[in-house]
Amino acid sequence: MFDFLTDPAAMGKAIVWFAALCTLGLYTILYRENVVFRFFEHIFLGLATGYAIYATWNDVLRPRWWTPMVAEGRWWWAFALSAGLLFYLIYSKRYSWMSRLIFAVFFGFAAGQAFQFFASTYFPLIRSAINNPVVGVPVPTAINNLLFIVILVSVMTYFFFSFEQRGGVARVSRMGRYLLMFAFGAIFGSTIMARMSLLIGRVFFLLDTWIRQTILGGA
Amino acid sequence: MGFFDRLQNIDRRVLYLLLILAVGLPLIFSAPVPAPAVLPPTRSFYDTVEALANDPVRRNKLVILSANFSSSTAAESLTQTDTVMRHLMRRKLKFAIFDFVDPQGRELAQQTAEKLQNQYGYVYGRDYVNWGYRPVGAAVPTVKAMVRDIPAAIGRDITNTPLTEIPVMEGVKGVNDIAAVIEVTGSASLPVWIGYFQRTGREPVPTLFCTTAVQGPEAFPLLKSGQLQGMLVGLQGAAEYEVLLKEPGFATRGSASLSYAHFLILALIILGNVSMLLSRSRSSGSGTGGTR
Amino acid sequence: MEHATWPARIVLIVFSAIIVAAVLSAQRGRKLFIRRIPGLTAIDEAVGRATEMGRPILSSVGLGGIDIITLQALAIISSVAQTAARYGNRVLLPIADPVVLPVAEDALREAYTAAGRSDIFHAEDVSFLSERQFAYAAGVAGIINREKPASLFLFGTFFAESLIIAENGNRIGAIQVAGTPSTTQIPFFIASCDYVIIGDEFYAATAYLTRQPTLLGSLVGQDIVKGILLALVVLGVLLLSFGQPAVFNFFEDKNLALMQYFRKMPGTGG
Amino acid sequence: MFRPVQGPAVWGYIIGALVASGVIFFLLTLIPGRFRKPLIALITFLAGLFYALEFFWPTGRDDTNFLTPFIDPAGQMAQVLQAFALGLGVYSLVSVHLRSIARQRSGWGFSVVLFAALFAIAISGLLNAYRPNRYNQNVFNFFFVGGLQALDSTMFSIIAFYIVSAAYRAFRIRSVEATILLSSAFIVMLGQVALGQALTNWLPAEGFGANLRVENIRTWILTRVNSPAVLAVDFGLGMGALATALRLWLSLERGSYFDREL
Repeated sequence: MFDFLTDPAAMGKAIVWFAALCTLGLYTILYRENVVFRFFEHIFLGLATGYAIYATWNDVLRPRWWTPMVAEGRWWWAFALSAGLLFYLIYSKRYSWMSRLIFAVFFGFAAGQAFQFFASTYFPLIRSAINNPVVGVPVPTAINNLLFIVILVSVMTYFFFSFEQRGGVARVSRMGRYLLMFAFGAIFGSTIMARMSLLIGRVFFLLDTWIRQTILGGA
Repeated sequence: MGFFDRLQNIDRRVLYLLLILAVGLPLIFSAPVPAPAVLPPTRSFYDTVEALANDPVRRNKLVILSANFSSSTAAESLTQTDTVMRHLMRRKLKFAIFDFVDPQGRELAQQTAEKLQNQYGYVYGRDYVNWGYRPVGAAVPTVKAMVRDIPAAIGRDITNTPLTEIPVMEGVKGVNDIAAVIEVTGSASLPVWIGYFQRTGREPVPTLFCTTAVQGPEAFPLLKSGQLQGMLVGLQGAAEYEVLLKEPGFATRGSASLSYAHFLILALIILGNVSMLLSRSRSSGSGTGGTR
Repeated sequence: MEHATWPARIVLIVFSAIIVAAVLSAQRGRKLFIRRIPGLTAIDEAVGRATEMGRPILSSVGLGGIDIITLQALAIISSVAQTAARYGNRVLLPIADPVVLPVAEDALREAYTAAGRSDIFHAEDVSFLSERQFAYAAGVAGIINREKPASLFLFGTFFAESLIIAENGNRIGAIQVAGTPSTTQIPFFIASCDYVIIGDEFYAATAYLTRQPTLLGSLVGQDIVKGILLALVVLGVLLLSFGQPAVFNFFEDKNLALMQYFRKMPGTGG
Repeated sequence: MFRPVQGPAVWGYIIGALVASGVIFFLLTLIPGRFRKPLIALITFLAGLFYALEFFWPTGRDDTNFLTPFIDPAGQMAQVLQAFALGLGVYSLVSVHLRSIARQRSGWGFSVVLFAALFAIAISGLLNAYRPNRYNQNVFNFFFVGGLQALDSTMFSIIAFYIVSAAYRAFRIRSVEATILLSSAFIVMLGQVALGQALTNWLPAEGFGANLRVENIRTWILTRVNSPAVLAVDFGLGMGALATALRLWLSLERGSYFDREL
């Protein structure tokens, strides 16, 4: 009865059909909210959580915790379970403060790592920002470099908060805001390409993989 | 409501329909578009891989292919993975798939490798390995640990085999045995490599970036500062790479749809503005005022 | 760098000391000034409109885990909720991170209690949807279309789902106020929302709204550090222009060698 | 003490460790309220100090210091602990939808659908991991490739539609800011697709005229105008992140979450 489950061709078709229905089901929201969308929305929420359970066990807990603890005899990993259970005390009125202990470890880790992150990330950026000499280079380069500094200074000026911005500072700051808008426009334009690529991927799936190959049986 | 007012406020469902046509029709009827111009970040990506393959020492090291994406950006990320992996395989560079953003990444990259391996004579374990997925919350500690001891930091591959028993991992200990990092991502995962791995060895590890078009603009400062040696931006970047490899694939095909979709938006913007200006001049002429 | 170099130690220690000193002095009661962020008035306007229309308010703190951005976003949402509670209005808050959920539920309950309306607070208005980005987006889009909120407040860490949420909000005609430090999403909020708080302003907005000395002090410290950084960059450029690379070399970096290596390689196209 | 144990004896040790944890838990419950916050602050500080010291402490010739060997175990511990947190989300999702089914609230059928999907993919995934065969692989792929991957990429691609309506509506020359936004977006869009690039490919590919090619104008905008602006925002956010880290590390943070009585 379940023979089709081991037949790669039949299974391939089933997967394509399911994927096509999921795709069209979600797209119906573009027309308006409806029962079909709501159905697939809940399938989506369920699959997402179910998959997270599977992947967390298979990729993390099994190889990094269970196997070392049970098969390799590193019994002290049992303490990790107890520590992990502290998270759940957040739902207890009486012991919820203990969940802060485990949050504290993660807050602390994140804070401690910030120094290395800052140095590794911003030192090269600062250096490259300085590497814009405006004298002793060809004129077009000098203009570009000057522009770089002017933009950097004006945008950063916009983001000073601890004093009232008046007069010349206000003018630089307003220019900074305009330059920001220019940059945001560029980001918007670039992003259009990204989103269109994804849509092309989906439409290609519907037209080629689903309609042409699976329904029409074309090669 | 006048004609121009209506052109200013086209129902969004009409826009959506036009978009489907602009994207779909070129896929059905292969519409002619010129080949894309290869931009400098793409070229230096290609040149860096070539340089690695031509270097007698570096070509024997391992490339980390960091598949930090999910199927949601597959149209961009997977196409990039496909074309870059072809290049690695063509130049016989060994690589390890790794992933700390979404477990789908290592799965999708693995599928791509299995699809391509026969064509290029690659064998799992001998020429490439898949280290699997580690949760994003642990990414930084894991990558920091990899600097000194990759087999210990990663432990086992996706088949639950210890890395020390996998042939391709022979002689691979830490950061100094890594030829390059290729980060394929749709999220903000690149800083992990830049911040905690790239400059921890005897010499810096070349880092190549396959990113979605969204994140492209943000990464340009990193090219200038030398933290990135090359970058593919979005589907268009993959199409440019296909031009360099002379192997047209999905990216080249999608390039036409990309062009028409862009022109649709440009046309709509012009239409919206022109009709706004026209209806404005009308209504001020008729004396009703109050235009917005 | 795997370990600190001397310049890194100096810069990090000086910067850290300035920020900590500013925070401590603010906590000891030093009065600090923060300029007003345009767009904050919009918050009251949007709450007021929801009340007039008798429809709920929908807010989101984005996809971030329990970090400072999310906690600051929650502080803004609680202040929105307090105003809303005074008018007897509901605030819906779908959540993406499981760890944020109990914290958010608490924050809203407190806000309603503070306004004296704990009777109209429903714990289920703060609900977990999914950790997965687009499952969350699909869930929020569904809620927006079913509940038809009159205003949306989107504060926190956002990624691509920003536009899915904001366009669905725009379609049902809601007033939308957004604020995020995620640079790539700001353009989309600008296109779809009525008021947007940009980048760094996000930190300033919380400080301005909550008037917490810690945040005000930190903001002043950040301003000083940013000023120093800007001065260093400008000084560095000037010195470099006149052949003096002292500041430039201070921010030494192994990458330069790497760039030169690849320039010399054959076939790299110069 | 911390040596691997072989054979079934390991279970004895594991149970022992769990019992020890229970004792530690009991000791924690004895801590009076006023010592709780300092304890949490201390743990935060120590956890942060580990990474901070490892970074700042001078290193020997092999570029390591006395803390470097502990980086790897810390990494593994972080991975495992983070994984345990997933249950929080599962718990809240399950409880909300179980309640909706139990009370037969409107739309409770959708909650049933949600559970079916959740169990289907989790069970088939685990089956496939422990008993890999073609049958299990196919069932898992059905839900993973056919379902989750398709839904994920569809929801992401839906943004393409929204971006069109947003651009059409927002890109009007109404104000200075909107006009600036529009013009840079317009040029970038033209320069990034082959058809747009074709508009100026009659210009020379080299020399001064090449600067006016639309793809080069786009690159110029992205590298020379966009990058310093983004860099400026980044510098601000970077200082904010450093300040945030310091406030957290030293437990200087105040506000409702941090001020609450414990």
